[in-house]
Amino acid sequence: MTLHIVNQSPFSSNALQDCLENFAQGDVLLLIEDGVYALQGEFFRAIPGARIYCLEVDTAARAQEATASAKPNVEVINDIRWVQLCTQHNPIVSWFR
Amino acid sequence: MTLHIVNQSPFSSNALQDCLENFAQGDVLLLIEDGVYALQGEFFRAIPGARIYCLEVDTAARAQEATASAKPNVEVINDIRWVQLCTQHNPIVSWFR
Amino acid sequence: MKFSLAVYSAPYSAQSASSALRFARVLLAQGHEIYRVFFYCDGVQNGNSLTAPPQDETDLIAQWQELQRRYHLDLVICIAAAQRRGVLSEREAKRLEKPAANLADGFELAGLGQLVDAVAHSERLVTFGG
Amino acid sequence: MKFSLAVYSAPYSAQSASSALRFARVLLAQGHEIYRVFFYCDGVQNGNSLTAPPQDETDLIAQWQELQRRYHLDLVICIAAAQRRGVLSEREAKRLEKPAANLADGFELAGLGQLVDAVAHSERLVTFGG
Amino acid sequence: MSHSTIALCRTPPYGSAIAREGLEAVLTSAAMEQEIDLLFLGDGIFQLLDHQSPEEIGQKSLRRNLLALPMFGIEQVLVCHKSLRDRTITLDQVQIPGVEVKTIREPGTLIAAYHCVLSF
Amino acid sequence: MSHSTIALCRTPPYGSAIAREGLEAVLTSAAMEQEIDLLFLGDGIFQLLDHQSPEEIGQKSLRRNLLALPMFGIEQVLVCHKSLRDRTITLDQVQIPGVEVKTIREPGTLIAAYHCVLSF
Repeated sequence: MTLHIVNQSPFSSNALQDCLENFAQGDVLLLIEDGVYALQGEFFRAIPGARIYCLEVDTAARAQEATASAKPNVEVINDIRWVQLCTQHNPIVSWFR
Repeated sequence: MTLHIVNQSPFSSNALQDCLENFAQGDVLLLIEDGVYALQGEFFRAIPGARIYCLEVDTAARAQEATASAKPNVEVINDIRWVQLCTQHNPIVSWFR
Repeated sequence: MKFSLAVYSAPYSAQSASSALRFARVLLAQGHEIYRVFFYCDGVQNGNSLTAPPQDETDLIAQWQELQRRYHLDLVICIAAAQRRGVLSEREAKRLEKPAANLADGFELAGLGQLVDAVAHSERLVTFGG
Repeated sequence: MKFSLAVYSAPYSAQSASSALRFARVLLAQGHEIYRVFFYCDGVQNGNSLTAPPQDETDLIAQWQELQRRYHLDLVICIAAAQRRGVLSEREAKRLEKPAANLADGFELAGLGQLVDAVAHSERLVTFGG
Repeated sequence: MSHSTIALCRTPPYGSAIAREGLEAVLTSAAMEQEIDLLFLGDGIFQLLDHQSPEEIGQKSLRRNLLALPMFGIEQVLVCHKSLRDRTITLDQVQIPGVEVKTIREPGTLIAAYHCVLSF
Repeated sequence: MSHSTIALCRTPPYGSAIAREGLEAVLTSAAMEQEIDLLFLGDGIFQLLDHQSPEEIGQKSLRRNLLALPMFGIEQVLVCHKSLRDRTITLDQVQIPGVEVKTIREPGTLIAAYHCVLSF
């Protein structure tokens, strides 16, 4: 099961959309950096039931904590969980453009 | 009348879409660099009648000459015309992200 | 007509750095004036003298220098952006106690005020980024 | 677990360069091994010793160096990407007849083969770009 | 309006340096007493949100630069109405003390009236 | 497939250096006799088009690097079906002599089967 990491805003870049088009059953999505702005929209309808994480420090930096906690299917994780996700999943695909 | 210059592919970046949302009557659009990939899609319906140019060297680099000549509302121009467009229009807005 | 250019992209990494150079050449060939080229953001790497592209690739830094000599262009690199990205003059290297300098001849470091001044004194500003 | 990182972004210009450093720190603190950090594309600027951020901003180069000393990290900068972007060792500067060198201590220049080798010898590869 | 300038702030904070470097250019312009207007649009809207806490990612709050605008004589910023709406952000989420936030519904017409446009 | 590698080529040629540097990494891998598969998707599709003429923008044709693939032992490339369709590009526009171009309809399932993914 793939861990997909997206670090671009879905309002500026097609990285998230490209990622979602390459999502397989059981894959996991992690939003980091400007990727957390995906919380401001409805981008996850294409992957119902998928586990979606966002990085705590990037969420806090961008004032997205309230938006994150309002999304029941999104879990805010710390850096240690980030590392754990990387050990628990393979391959790891970064969508950075 | 504004000259808008877009240098990003509309399939990867929202630059062209942002530009078109900021297009006023009489404005002109110039596609350069990866912006010429807009020729591969239907992106100009939002600005019917607008003058659209694409830069010859960038069009040739990207094998988009045939696509360009098939679009009746798009004119392929050389670098001298590029400079002329910049003298004939103001302000000049670059959409590069 | 009097133009200024703002260049935000590093050479090689993005095509827009080379588009800026091409545009500048055509401007000058058409008899227009370039008041200033202001290098900002990653554009400051256009003045990095240690750039060494393979011989069969374009050397943008050398081409800016050639254009500068021929037309006495004012090629200004933002000093704050350059410090953050490791482009230093001899003087800055000394002041910041760095072991070397890498600002290419023909370019000079100056503050953001030079961009503001270029805006005020030019009839056209064209920005190259991405 | 044995990780390698691929870093494609310049420090300061993109956050991903600093995310890579943070990720590396947490990896090591959690007892994992870093086989190699490979700096490619604009990521080669992470080894530019002339970078001089203001004192109240993070000095990523210094922090990579500190991590390197503490954990004996293998920090490899792609030599071809570095030449095109003006990051040179003493030896490369001499060979290319450039007036100075700016490769930071703790980093070494090597070929793309080191990325291929990292892929072959690591259980995980994480890429930082953008 | 023959030498009027507007800066388009289109990029989100922190992911790249351009939002910060754009604001620095704007503040420099204001410090030199050149009139400059600011239009936040696209992801630039995110620069305005309150409660940004970028300390843990090793950056300084960009909103602090915005709070300095009145000290530089900038007492009004323009915000694109559609960009707010697309991001489900309300006008009260993008207020800056001492600064009037004015929404713009036809940004293209507005931009066309300036002599010079900076883009960040 | 425990150490199998795939490179995702997602970026268009010329606008940035990453497409070129990605292909260089792939060719290096092949030269070192490490098995590597290539999947062109998104704007990476544009790398494959014939008749690219980048001389006037001071660059070398990226397609030339692709023509070298068979010499490095790469005799098959994968192309995302949806990416082609979205760009109204047909399969016959993305052929490489000596290389089989195979379209992929479920790229996610394909990617998940690899041990390592490079992204360019």
